Formats: sequence, C-alpha cells, structure tokens
Amino acid sequence: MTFQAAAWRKHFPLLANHPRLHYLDNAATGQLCEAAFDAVTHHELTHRANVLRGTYRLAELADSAYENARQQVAKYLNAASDAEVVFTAGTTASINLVAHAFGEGLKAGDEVLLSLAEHHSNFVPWQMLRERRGVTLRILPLTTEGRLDLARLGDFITPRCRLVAVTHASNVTGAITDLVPVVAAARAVGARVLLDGAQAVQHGPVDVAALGADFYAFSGHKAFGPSGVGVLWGKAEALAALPPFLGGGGMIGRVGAEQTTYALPPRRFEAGTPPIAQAIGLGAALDWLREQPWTALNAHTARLAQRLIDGLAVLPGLTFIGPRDMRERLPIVAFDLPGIHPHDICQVLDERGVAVRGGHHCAQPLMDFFGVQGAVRASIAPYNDEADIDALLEGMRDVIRRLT
Amino acid sequence: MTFQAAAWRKHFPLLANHPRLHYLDNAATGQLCEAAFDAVTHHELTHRANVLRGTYRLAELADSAYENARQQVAKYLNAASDAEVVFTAGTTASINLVAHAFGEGLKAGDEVLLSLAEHHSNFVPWQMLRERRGVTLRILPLTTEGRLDLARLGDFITPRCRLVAVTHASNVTGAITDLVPVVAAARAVGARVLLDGAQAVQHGPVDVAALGADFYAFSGHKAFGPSGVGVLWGKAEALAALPPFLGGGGMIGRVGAEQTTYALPPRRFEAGTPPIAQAIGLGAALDWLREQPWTALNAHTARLAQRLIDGLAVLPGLTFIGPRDMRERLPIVAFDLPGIHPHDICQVLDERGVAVRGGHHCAQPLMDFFGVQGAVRASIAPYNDEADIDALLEGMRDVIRRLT
Amino acid sequence: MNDDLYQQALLDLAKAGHGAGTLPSPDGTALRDSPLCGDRVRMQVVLEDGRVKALAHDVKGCLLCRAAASLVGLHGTGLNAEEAAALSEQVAATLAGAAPPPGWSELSLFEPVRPHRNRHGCVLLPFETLHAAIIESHKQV
Amino acid sequence: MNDDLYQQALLDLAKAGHGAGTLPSPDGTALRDSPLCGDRVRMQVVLEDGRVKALAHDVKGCLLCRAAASLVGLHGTGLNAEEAAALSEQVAATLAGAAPPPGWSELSLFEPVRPHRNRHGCVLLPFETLHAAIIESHKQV
Ligand SMILES: Cc1ncc(COP(=O)(O)O)c(C=O)c1O
Ligand SMILES: Cc1ncc(COP(=O)(O)O)c(C=O)c1O
Repeated sequence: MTFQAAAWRKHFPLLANHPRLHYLDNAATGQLCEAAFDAVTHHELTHRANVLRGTYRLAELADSAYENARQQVAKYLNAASDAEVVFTAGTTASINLVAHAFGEGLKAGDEVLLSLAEHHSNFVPWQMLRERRGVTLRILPLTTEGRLDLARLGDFITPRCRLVAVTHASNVTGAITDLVPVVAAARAVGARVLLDGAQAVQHGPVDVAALGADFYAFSGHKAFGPSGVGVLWGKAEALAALPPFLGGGGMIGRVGAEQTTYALPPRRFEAGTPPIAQAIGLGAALDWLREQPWTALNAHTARLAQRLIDGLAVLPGLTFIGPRDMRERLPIVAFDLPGIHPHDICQVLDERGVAVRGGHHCAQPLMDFFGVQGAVRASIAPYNDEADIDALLEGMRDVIRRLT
Repeated sequence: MTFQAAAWRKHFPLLANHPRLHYLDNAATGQLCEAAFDAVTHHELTHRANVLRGTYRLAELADSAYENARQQVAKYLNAASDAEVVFTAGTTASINLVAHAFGEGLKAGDEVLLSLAEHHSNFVPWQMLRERRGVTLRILPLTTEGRLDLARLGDFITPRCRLVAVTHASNVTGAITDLVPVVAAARAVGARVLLDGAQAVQHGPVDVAALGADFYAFSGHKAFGPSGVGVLWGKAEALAALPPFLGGGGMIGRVGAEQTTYALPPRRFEAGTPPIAQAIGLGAALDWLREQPWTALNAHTARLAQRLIDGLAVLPGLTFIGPRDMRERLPIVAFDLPGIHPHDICQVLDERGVAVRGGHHCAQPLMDFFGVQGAVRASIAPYNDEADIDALLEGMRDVIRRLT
Repeated sequence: MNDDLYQQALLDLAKAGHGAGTLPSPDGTALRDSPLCGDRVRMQVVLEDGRVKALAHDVKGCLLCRAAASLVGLHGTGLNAEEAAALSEQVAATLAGAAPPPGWSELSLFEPVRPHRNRHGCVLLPFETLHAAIIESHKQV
Repeated sequence: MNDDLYQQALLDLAKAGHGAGTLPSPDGTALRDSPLCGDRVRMQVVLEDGRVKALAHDVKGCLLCRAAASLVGLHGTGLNAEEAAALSEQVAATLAGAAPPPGWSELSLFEPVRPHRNRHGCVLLPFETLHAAIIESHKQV
C-alpha cells in the first residue's frame, strides 16, 4: 500500500486554501489538522467555561474535555498515568519549568549535560540557571555529521551530573538521538533525563516508558495542534519531587497570608487558567495522529527527504548540515550554499510558492560548529509530495542562475 | 438610547447555541466574541506559520497579523508604543514574569506591598519570591466592605517598598481600586506599581498612561478572547530595566556556548513560539471592544447588578461579600447564605440553567477576612439581561425552599 | 437533569449528622481539605484491636459532604485501616456506576452525583479522611 | 510578486562592495547583529571634524545587506553623527514608501523590499552600524 499524500493533505484546511503552496517549514510549525480545529471550535462554541472550579453543566463539560485531552496526550506518549501530563504554553515553557523547579534543588558545582546540537530553548534556560545557581554546564560535542558524539559520553557525564537535557531529534540536522547509551550513562550517575521532543512527536507516537526518560517536552503547534499550548510529561515520582514553578490559582492546596500549601501534580505545575481550548485541540490532534499508519507515513517522508538530498547533492559547493542519508533521522534537510545567503535563497524560493526557512534556526552553537552563519532548511510532513520537493529543486536551480 | 443586550449577545456564538443558558460566570471566563473567533479561524486557515523568523509569504502574513495584534492591544490600553506589549500565557504568567524578572533585583528586607483582596495569582508568586529572596510582604488591610483601606497606606508603604502589586478590581467583591493614592504613595518612595487587570479590561478600554502604573497584567479569556494568551504591559523604561525571565528561542541577541545576549523588549520576554493565533484573536477582541458604547454597556450591567443586589437583599441572613451599592465597582456580586454551602446553591441554580460560581474564588485570604469559607458569585457581562438576573433570584428562592 | 440530587433522604441524612462532634481523647485525628472548594473534614477515631471503636467528625462542607460524613458516622465503626481504604475505593466505584458495597446501601443516595464529576470529591472526602485518621492512630502507637 | 527584488542593478551594487574591507587605524568600530538572521555588520570609520573621512565595512549577510553596505561605502563619507542618524530614519521611511533622500537615489533599488517587512532590517543594518561607529569614535576621543 503506497501512502497517498493527497489523502492526508485533505485533513489540513489551510493546504486546501493554498493549492499551489509548497509548505516545507514543518519543523517551525505544522499546519493545523482538522481534528484539532474542530475540537477547538466545538469547545469554544458549545462548552467554553473555566476548568476545575465550576459546578454548573458548562463547566463540567469543559472539565471533562480538558481532562480528556490529558488522557489523549498520555495515551500518545504511553505515559503510565494522565497525572504525568502537565499542560504548558509550549516546549520552551516546559523546559524552563524544569530548569526552575528541578534547578532549585541544584547547587554550585552540580552539573547539567547538554549537547552542542540543542535548540536555544534547551540551551538558554540552563545558561540562566548557571547564572542563578552556579551549576556547571557540560556540552557534549558532535560527530562531523552533527550527531551527539556518544563515544565521548564518559568524558562528559561525571558523578556530579544531576541532569542530562538533550534533544530527542535535532531541528536542524534531523538526527535522532540514540538515547539508550545516554539514558544508561545518566542512570549510572543518578542523573535525571529531560528530552526535548519538539521535533520528534509529530513523526508518530512516542513511548516515554521505553525511552526511559524522566521528563519529555513538546509543543502543540509543531504537532499539527494549536499554538499556545505544550506539554511537560514527567514520570510520577520525578514530578512529585519537584516544587512548583509558577504561582497562582489552581496550583495551591490552601493559601494563607503566611503559609501556602501546594496541589499534587499535574495541577501543581498549572498555575492560573490553563490553555483550555488549546489543550483540547492538542488532545484531538494527538488522538488522530495516534491512529495514522506511521510506518507508511514515515517511509513516504523519508523517500521525499532522500529525493531532496539526492537532488541537492549535485549543486556545486553545497554542504549538508547533518547526515546525508536517511538512517536514524527525520525528514529535515538543512544545507548551506557558500556565497549565497540563506535568506536570499528563501526569498527566491518563495516566489515559486516554496516555503522553507533560512537562518540560524535557533541553534547558533550548532551553526558555529558547522562553521556557517545560517542554513536553509526544508522540513517535510506526510502531506508533502514529490511536487513539493521538485519545486524546491527547480527553485534552487533558479537561485543559482540568478544570484551567482 | 437604551442598550440592547440581545444585540450584543448576537456577537457571542456560544450563547446562540444555548438559548436557555443564564451565563453569569463572566469573571471566571467570558464567552468568546465572534471577532476573536473569526480572527483565529482566519489565521489558522489562511496564514498559519511561525512568526518573526520566516521570509516566505505565509510567514510574513503571520508576522503582520501577530504584530498587528500587539498594536491593537496597545491601542486598547492607550500604551505609548506597541513595544510595551508583551504577550504571555495569561495574567498568572504575566505576574510571575514580573515576580521573577523584577524580583531578581530585590534583596532581603526589600518590601512588596499587596492587599488582602488579591487573587491567588497576585499572592502566591510573591510568597514564592519571599522564599527565594527574603523580601518582606506587606499586606494592606481592607475596609469592612472589602475595599483596600487606603487610609492605612501610609503605615504599609515604607521607604523599603520596591513594588506595589494590587488588583485593579477584585474578582470577588467587584470593588475597583482607587489607584490615585496608591500610585502617589508608591511614587513617593520610588516603588514601581503592578496592576492586576484581569477583571478590569473586559469592562471597557483601560488607560495605562492615566493610571500611572508601571506594569499591567490581564488574560485573553476573560476579555472575550481566546484562552492560552495574556498580556503584560510595561512602561518602556520599566521593561528595559528588566532581565529576561524565560530563556529560549526568539528572546536572544546571540547565543554562544559561553555567553548569550538578549533581545530588546518585548521580544526579550517572549521566549519560544508565542501563542500566535491566540494573540491575534485577543487583538481582534480588543479592537472590537474598543468601539463599543461603554457608557451604555456599563450602565446596563450596573443596572442588572443592582437588580440582583436588591433581589438578594431580602433573603434572610444573606451577607454580601463586598459593597452593597454600585459605586466604584464592577457588576460582580458575591454573597454567602449561612447554613447553605455555595456548591449546593450553584448546583440547584444549574438545574435552572443559571451558571454561577461557588467556592473561594482563588481568594482565600479575602474569604478568611470575611469569615466565610466560600461564597456564591454572579458576574455580569453586557450580554446578560433581566431574565438572567430573575432566573438567578427565582433559583435562590428554590434553593431556600429545598435546602433549608 | 439532576432533579433528585438533593432528595429528601439525602437532606435528612446530612441533617442527622451521625457521628458529628468531637472525641475527648482520640487515638488519631486527620484533617483533609478539598483544593477545589476549600472544604475541610476533620475525623477522629478511637481504635480497639486496630478497628474503629468510636469516631467523630467535623465538616465544613456542602450537603453531599455532610451526608457522606453522616453515613460514615452511621456505619464506620468496626472498620480497620485496610477495610477503610477499600471502602474509599468502593465509594469511588459507586460514583462511577457500580452498586454500593454490602452494608452501605445508603450510598445509592449519591447516585445522582454520578454525572457531576466535580462533586465526587465532596462525597469521597469523609471516607478518605476516616482512612487517614486510622493510619494516624497507628502512627501514634 | 517580488520578481524584481534581485534585479541586476542590486546584484551589481552588492558585488561592487564599495567600501568593503578594513581600516588600519579606525577612530571607531561598531559591530551590529541582526537577531532575526544572525547577520553581522562591522563598520569602521575615520573622522575629521566629526565627519566621516574614510569608512570600511565587513558584512556577513544577505544580498540586501551587502548592497546596502556597498551603498554606504559609495556615499557615506562626509556624514556626521546627526546626519547618519537622520539617514537611518530616511532609509526606514523609504522602505515604508517615501522617496529616497537627496543624494541617495540608489535606495530606490530597495523598493521591492517594501512588502517584505522581515527584510527591512537587512537593509537598515549597515546604516545603523555606520551611525554606531561614528558615535563610537566620539567616545574614543
Ligand atoms: C483578579 C484576578 N487576578 C488574576 C487572575 C488569574 O487569571 P488567569 O487564571 O487567567 O491567569 C484572575 C482570574 O482568575 C483574577 O480574577
Ligand atoms: C528542537 C526544538 N526544541 C525546542 C523548540 C522550541 O519550541 P517552542 O518555540 O514551541 O517553545 C523547537 C522549535 O522551535 C525545537 O525545534
């Protein structure tokens, strides 16, 4: 059975509105699937109310929908319980939550291990923690292809390591981290593991139990869900050990002028009115995604990525920022064409309806590693097809004709 | 010209779907106006893309829409510049931002002045700051009606006061804070002023310049906009003086493995992908609200509140939690009926389609002050009408018949 | 419709307040809050051979909570810690649709609460607090 | 359509690289980054009586940025701090729809950039950096 991109495409209303658009910026934001759109609309138009406090029917329906979304997320992640799912504003908010709540327990000299491939959202929060608490950041180097250099894990994870915070998959190179040795090395020194799943969740269900992590962060808007919502999954005992981060309504047990007690997870970490409609939309998106034929979908996107790589490889001087084959990687293809600036490339491609991104991709340390200032990145979703890839390749020939 | 609730009601699709619903929980969440719904839908279906980074057409449209929303918010608040508008996840997130970013500059013995009428979201973040930095919290007491006791300001604002963080209007008593003496007292000792505007913005445009505050926080979902978004307005020089709070993409100047520089406000405070569609929806809501006939609308809701107060006043033993007249207050009416629990009242009212809230309303210190465990609260929006009030009053007679 | 949420028998059960009050020298006392509503139940027990010999409760809560506490007062003596824990689960199951456990037929009064998930906690709170008070007594020993 | 964003005259201007290079002993040097794209412009100036006598720039940036820097190289000498600041504002105005300021007619090459607000910064950066370099020189004195 060959997968039909056209069939998948039908579930994304924006794409129907732009029949000539070649949207290849899926790593920045995925298009909203109709399941999410419909769930948000249904919520807003039939049972919008604040959650977890009201006793009237509308509020009960809103509560059920919100808690149902938590269950849908838990199911997608194979979490042991929906109480392990914290709704946040996005990946960045989730990681900052851990950097503060877990960070509170760290002291000068404690170590956090990152990698040079991290997105700024999994870099800057730790630099800020270093400022606040004097922890030491250790940065795992990369192989020449841009993968985490796991051979050197032993040099970088010391007995002082308290947390390993690395990406599940890179938003630039597409490389999927081989987590088995990472988790084992962290466990060996008693460190917790946080995975940045911002790029991974949209390529099929994740099994947090099998990954063996303690925390997993991702965003709704990259997973074909609404913006304004994200998730921090945390193993029950890992969440239970954390103090709250943000203070406000909903996360307390009892507030006194002098003393305040806190609610149990996940509510302890959901201060204030949560992104209700957005969580409901994300739940619906993941519920729909969970049932998709991922083996076929991933074979389809890998084929497209390979077609793109093969087509680009013949361009003179072009450097791939990341692996050149499709083993253990996502359909994200980044490249640099010396002498032509990524933004100029993107602009010319845009004239042909090809939407790709150019720049540092919020990964400046990785750009520095590759010795480039920026790169062009095409990121593929199952609704993309051969025509999208060919439009990009044709556009690149135009770029070279016109800009060199 | 008498204002027609029915005409306003037409702009709220959920109410059309529930013709017999008497929605009187507007202080918890307002219903979504069609302007916001349409703006979100239009964005998601025609120019959804990530913002501030892309150079293709879809991204340019998304950028324009997002920055346009910032201008719409600025206009509603009469801000000097749209660069003073920071999009956050909500009021709670906005206040926590200040508690961290401004709080970083405080030291043991510095004082923050709150009031006993604060919502937990303007209480707990400061208690947590006290834990972190040893600041002293001073709690301004209340008059018997539950208003801030401004006569005692002098006793509570000392030269050590660095910040006054008080509510613009109470979510329980509806009392609007008389800000002139508060701001003057803060200025006299060089303290900054943060206003919790969560309850105020939905009753007409706010003039932050006239209020003289430094920071103003509110939520989209209470202002007939989407959930998952809020605003922190800050005076330009007040924002410029703050370090960032959350770290991540978009808020940086340049990220190096060792050193990182930060962007200017407002982006400095918008780490990660912001709630794009939600901000656009909020902008549209405020743009629509700005043009409404607020004098008439507020007279209408005040009349309804007075009708409710008058109707309740005859119930034996009933205590109002807050002022009994409509001077300087919002159409929020909270009360306690000794011997009958608020949740039982709400439940019986719900049978009649009357949606009100019972409980501590995230204001336990205020409940303690009034010596009650909880209260029933009816909060009125311009789409409410006499029938809503009368249904509530009729329901209360039923409550007393059945539950005593 | 939840017309019969406040049926007369439930109101009567609440009003009866079986077991309401204080014990002069309890073996264990537990205090539990509902974060949703700020409700609070205090439960005191005297044990004999690990089983509740006497109990007393003080409820700041709604009718559902008071009726549930009254039911605990009516049938709660004789339970040990394990049985009290099991009972809490059986009450939760009843609220989810199961039949009341043997000896607790009055739990059927709470059937109209089923669709109102936000109120389940109100019914459960006294049962959970009873269990907590028994556990507390064991700690005192 | 932005068909003519990369018209030949603009490519030629960028390629010409007027003023590209380094000065042996500048009075002031400024470095400015674009947070959007990570682009970076370094501008060096030598002043005489407060006016630019010589300048040199080094651009890591896109064609628009390089063309703008080249334009600064072409016409930037003779400016003082105030004029350089005013020029930045005039460039922004040109991008917003106004006519180019006198003596800078080549700015019309950037008219196709107008609808692309995200690229305005690329054009502005060299002008702003020139102003910053002059300010820097004054500090050195
Ligand atoms: C006065 C006041 N402050 C703060 C908040 C918190 O707002 P949110 O829950 O939207 O963050 C609320 C609403 O619950 C409120 O009424
Ligand atoms: C790997 C990775 N981590 C973190 C993020 C941040 O996600 P968000 O901007 O949704 O918070 C992104 C997306 O930009 C990403 O690709």
